[in-house]
Amino acid sequence: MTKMTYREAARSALREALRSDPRVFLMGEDVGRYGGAFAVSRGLLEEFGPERVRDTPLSENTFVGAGIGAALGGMRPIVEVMTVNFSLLALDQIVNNAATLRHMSGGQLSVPLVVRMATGGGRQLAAQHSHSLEGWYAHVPGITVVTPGTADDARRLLLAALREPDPVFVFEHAYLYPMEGEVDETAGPGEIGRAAVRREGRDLSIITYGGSLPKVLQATDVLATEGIEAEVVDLRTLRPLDTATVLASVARTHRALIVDEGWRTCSFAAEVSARIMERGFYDLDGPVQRVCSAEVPMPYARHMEEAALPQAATIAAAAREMLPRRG
Amino acid sequence: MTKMTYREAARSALREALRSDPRVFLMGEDVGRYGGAFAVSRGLLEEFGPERVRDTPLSENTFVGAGIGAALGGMRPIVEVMTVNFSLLALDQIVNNAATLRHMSGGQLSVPLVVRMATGGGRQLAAQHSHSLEGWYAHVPGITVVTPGTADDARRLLLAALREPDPVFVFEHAYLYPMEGEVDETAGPGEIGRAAVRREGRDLSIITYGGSLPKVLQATDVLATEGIEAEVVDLRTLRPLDTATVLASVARTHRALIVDEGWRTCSFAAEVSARIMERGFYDLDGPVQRVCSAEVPMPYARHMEEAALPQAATIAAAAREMLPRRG
Amino acid sequence: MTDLTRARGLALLRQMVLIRRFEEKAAELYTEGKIRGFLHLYIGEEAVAVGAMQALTADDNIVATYREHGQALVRGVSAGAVMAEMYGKANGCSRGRGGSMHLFDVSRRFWGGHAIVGGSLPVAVGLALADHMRSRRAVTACFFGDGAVAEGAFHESLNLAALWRLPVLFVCENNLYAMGTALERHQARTHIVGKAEAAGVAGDSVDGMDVLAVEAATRRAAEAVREGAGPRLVEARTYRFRAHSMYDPDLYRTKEEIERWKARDPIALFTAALREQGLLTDEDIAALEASVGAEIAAAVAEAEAGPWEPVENLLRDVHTPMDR
Amino acid sequence: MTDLTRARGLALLRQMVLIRRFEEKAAELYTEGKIRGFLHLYIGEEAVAVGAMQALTADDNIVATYREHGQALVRGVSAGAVMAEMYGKANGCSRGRGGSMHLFDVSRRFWGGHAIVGGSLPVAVGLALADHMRSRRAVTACFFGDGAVAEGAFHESLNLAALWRLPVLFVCENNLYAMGTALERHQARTHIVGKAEAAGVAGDSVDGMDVLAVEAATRRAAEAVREGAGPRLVEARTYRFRAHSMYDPDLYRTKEEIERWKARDPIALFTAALREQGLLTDEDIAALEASVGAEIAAAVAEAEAGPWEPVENLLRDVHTPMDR
Ligand SMILES: Cc1ncc(C[n+]2csc(CCOP(=O)(O)OP(=O)(O)O)c2C)c(N)n1
Ligand SMILES: Cc1ncc(C[n+]2csc(CCOP(=O)(O)OP(=O)(O)O)c2C)c(N)n1
Ligand SMILES: [Mg+2]
Ligand SMILES: [Mg+2]
Repeated sequence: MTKMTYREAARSALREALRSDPRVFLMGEDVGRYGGAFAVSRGLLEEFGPERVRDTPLSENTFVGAGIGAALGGMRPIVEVMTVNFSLLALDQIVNNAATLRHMSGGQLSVPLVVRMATGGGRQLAAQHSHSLEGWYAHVPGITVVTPGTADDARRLLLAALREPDPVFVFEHAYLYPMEGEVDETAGPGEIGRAAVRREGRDLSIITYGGSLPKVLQATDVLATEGIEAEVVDLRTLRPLDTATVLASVARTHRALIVDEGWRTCSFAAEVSARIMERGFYDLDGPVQRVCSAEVPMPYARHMEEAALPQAATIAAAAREMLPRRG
Repeated sequence: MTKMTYREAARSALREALRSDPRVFLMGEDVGRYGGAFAVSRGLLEEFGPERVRDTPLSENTFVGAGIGAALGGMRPIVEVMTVNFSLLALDQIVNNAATLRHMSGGQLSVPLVVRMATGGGRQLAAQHSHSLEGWYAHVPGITVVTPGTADDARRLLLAALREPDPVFVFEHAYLYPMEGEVDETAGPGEIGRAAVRREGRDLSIITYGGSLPKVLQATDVLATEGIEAEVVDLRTLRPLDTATVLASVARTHRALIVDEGWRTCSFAAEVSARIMERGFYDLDGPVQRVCSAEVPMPYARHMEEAALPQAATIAAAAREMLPRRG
Repeated sequence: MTDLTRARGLALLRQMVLIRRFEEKAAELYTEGKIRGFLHLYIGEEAVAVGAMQALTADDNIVATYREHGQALVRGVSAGAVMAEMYGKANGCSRGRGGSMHLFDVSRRFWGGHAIVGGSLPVAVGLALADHMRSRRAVTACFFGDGAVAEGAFHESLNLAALWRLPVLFVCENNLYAMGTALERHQARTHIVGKAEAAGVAGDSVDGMDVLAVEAATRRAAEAVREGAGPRLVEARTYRFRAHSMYDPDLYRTKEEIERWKARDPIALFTAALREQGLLTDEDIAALEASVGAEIAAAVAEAEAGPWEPVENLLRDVHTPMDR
Repeated sequence: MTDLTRARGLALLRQMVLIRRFEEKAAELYTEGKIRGFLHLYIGEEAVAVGAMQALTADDNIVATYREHGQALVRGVSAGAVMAEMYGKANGCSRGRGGSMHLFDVSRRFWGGHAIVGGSLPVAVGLALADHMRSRRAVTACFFGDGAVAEGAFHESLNLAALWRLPVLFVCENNLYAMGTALERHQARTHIVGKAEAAGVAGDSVDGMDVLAVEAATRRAAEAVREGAGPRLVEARTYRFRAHSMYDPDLYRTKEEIERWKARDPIALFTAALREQGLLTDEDIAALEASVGAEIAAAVAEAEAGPWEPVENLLRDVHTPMDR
């Protein structure tokens, strides 16, 4: 086990993939000379050269599409879309090509493409640079969506993504990059489609993923001092969703709170709530609740942005609210 | 009251808007000379001329963005994006500009833009031409999403959209265009944000919108012959959602089934279910259920497409399943 | 037209006639409801697919649009597999999942039928990138219409291909209309080759009604691409004789314009040229039509006899099966 | 440089110096944590905004990028309002909602600060369309970087503007880099004017370090646009002296290259020219710096003193209030 940042862990996976598979290459805006907008790929150009670490022009739709084509052609492209905000320009390629080509062709081909992107708010980047659109991606059949919330997952889920025969979208929350965690660099790929219980607890289940995980764990630490034991389920993969782990936790705790940085309406959290409704209804002691982002384009000012995003304090407050009054 | 098709009703609203407000104009691919891919705008070029009925090049991102700019500049553009499938190319303009400009500018401006698009499957157009992405749009703060399900609504909600100071997205299900309904051409704009109870019933609430409405009504006719009285709530506006009407219906029937042509995971139906969970939980006699599209890129073959989409029979079956066994 | 042997002449003619008759039959079957969804006919444009495909080898990649029956047939996808696909049968070349707009045959490196205008260009660039990185000496030929030139993807793709000197052959089928919008009403400057050149892609423009001219231009371009000169563009000026799709009332063109172009029917032109050179007799034509007719009849029979995919397989081919 | 009066020379110089000092202060405040998020400095490129803006009137529309402090200040948005915006204060020009990347002042037809590269071009086309349809005789000036030229939106926007002959003035601030990617590593053909011409937009290229040259070129182009000649493009070749943003370690350029460009500092060049013509004295400079310094000090004070928007107003300005 080594202590390293989420950023370094992601880089470690990239390096390992580039070293071990000649079909793997990385492309995206400024992944090479600049070293990556978030410095994830720093040093990789020097190690692997410009054929395998490719700076692209500002052409999101086209370089994502080129990743699809290169995957068809026998390569294992890793495309970095600098942030999810810019992926809006590439959604045609993603939804109409990456997700559909296999099916449309009657199963003749596969698109083993990995697309990585930074996601989320919290850095005062305002309304065009703070989206959390993981829930949108999770709507699309034919693709896989992973959302590592720890450094170890940043490495292992990326390695796992590269084993998949079909397109995988990896969402790296920008707020996690500098966070440190224990990483086992000898461990193999993680398991896609498997959630993790990050903390056990009997009083309620808090279900979350990605950049909200540390905030949830902060909240549960506070709740613990009040005698409230929350179980924390880290979804890790949004599509396919590990519904079984969610339902098992709810069956134990009988209450569920979902924390999701997406805007509330039509958030991924809504899907989790609907699944619990459909398959865990009779386990519930009260309604499932959500803590999501406020329904507002992200404001720049720090205090306003903080108010717009889920925070440890709002999460803890929502949890308390769900439990029967004590004493 | 006049009997007319949904297509004619939409055209009637366009004509009325073009006649009454010199700031209104229509632009999009083939809205002019061709008469509109779905013939909605047929005759308008002849009546209003090429300055006000503008054929655009195949440049979805740019002509939607130009609609935003024209709205800023004092016009009342109606942009037709031929189908929601192509709107994927314009999502940057929609999410990063149309939805955010007012907020980012601190409220200095408004974007009175109306974007119309055909949506949905059912015409054997396969995986790139059959999307139902209304749920995606409903996720985005700053915009309004309307989904007329009847000819009268096609007219009145479009007129209402043109009164809004902020961007409105109107989804016209392609399957509805030839359907006839009673339209009152003297009636004013409809009310955005107000659902309609299309059928009263005591046994369960079926909540739907857009192209699924006729299928639901077919299903409830069948159910009625079996003695099952379903209440049908037509949402009409997805954002802002008329939660009150939904909850009032559920409070009466104690059971809810949501029918939505979107893919099931992260469908708009999930949001409706989550809201009932949060605010109607104690009214429920059983879990809210969903009938959505199968999670597959739309197959071409007729029998496969039929199996992928919600149908009257599957809706009726889901409803029966939710009720206590009789007899 | 030197060097044209009788055998080659007959082969080219047969390919064009095959496309023509195949589509005439498809239009008929559409009216009967056997084929549904969108059906875009290539009639009038046959010389482009036939001419261009001569310059491509089995190692090359083909990427096409929704108007791709011609390319598929010339590439060797059997008429039966294409017809069955349009019927939505499980013996269709895309197992009935794709229909007319999404013909695929990966064994022939026929990477589809794409229905988002401009959306296939980036994919073609990627296929060429893979070849480049794998040192495969192959060309990726990407067909698209004049309408696609308006899409940002056109410019982005040409730039990326040129920047990385990728072996892409862009073939623009300029039939002067994007649905009902004439080229000069969707492009401020209609000079497509000039746009390619501004992006760093050398281009050439050719009479798309002349199958030999298309072949020659494509061959020159494909050879340059194959030699590592980077991408090339060929614009073939052509015309569709039928409406855009079966839904199109075709109100935006004059009868005279259509007739003017029909006078340059690529099949008629090539037939006349072959006759003039004494390479074609009436008997040849009769034999050719008979053989094409038989092939199409067999294709229809194959489609009719084909099985329906069981509905239980609805979720098949969304993901690739994998041992975990 | 004929016709340059002392007053005009001083005015231009002052605008450039104001931008420079304002941004130096902003960089300082960023290190102190007063300003946060992204901060993109224009230092080195001042002659472009200052030169171009001279050719525009109060009726014209301005659309800018995230590197827009210069345009905002020259357009007359007060330094205090811009500084307060970067502090996130409610007296900021966007009420603290936008920050450095989203400066707005609709009263001055300053339509923002846009942070999606290429995303503002379609909006500019639309503003011009509105003017065209309303018969307003105004120019919409749209500033964007060389990086935006790679985006499909660039080509789509130029085509649409040219096709409809809309009064758009495209101003490309070609500073040779898109973040860390040099122009020749993102464009196969680096001739930007050629791309504009291929789209039907006449273009001109100008030394972006020479404020008078920029002004002259922009004036020519803006007048043509105003006369109804359709859109024009001006490429100003310039260079940013600082890193792309405060996060950028600037590892992709050599010291020598940066120094070479710094030797062509637009402020130094213009100062020297004015001196040479006897239009500027040491005292002028001292006075100018003092006045600029005072303006910036006042701006900082205004920002410091400004109120925070109450958190209760979080959902304000998502929708326009309306009587229903
Ligand atoms: C992105 C996109 N926008 C709109 C459409 C609808 N559409 C289908 S074909 C077509 C015209 C395309 O014209 P062109 O590229 O010239 O090809 P042609 O049909 O003439 O062969 C349009 C607008 C589409 N399929 N994709
Ligand atoms: C669509 C999009 N992709 C990526 C980015 C991230 N990004 C911000 S600025 C920039 C470089 C832009 O370069 P250029 O247009 O030349 O402007 P400059 O910064 O040099 O003024 C990039 C890649 C973005 N903001 N938008
Ligand atoms: Mg065409
Ligand atoms: Mg630049």
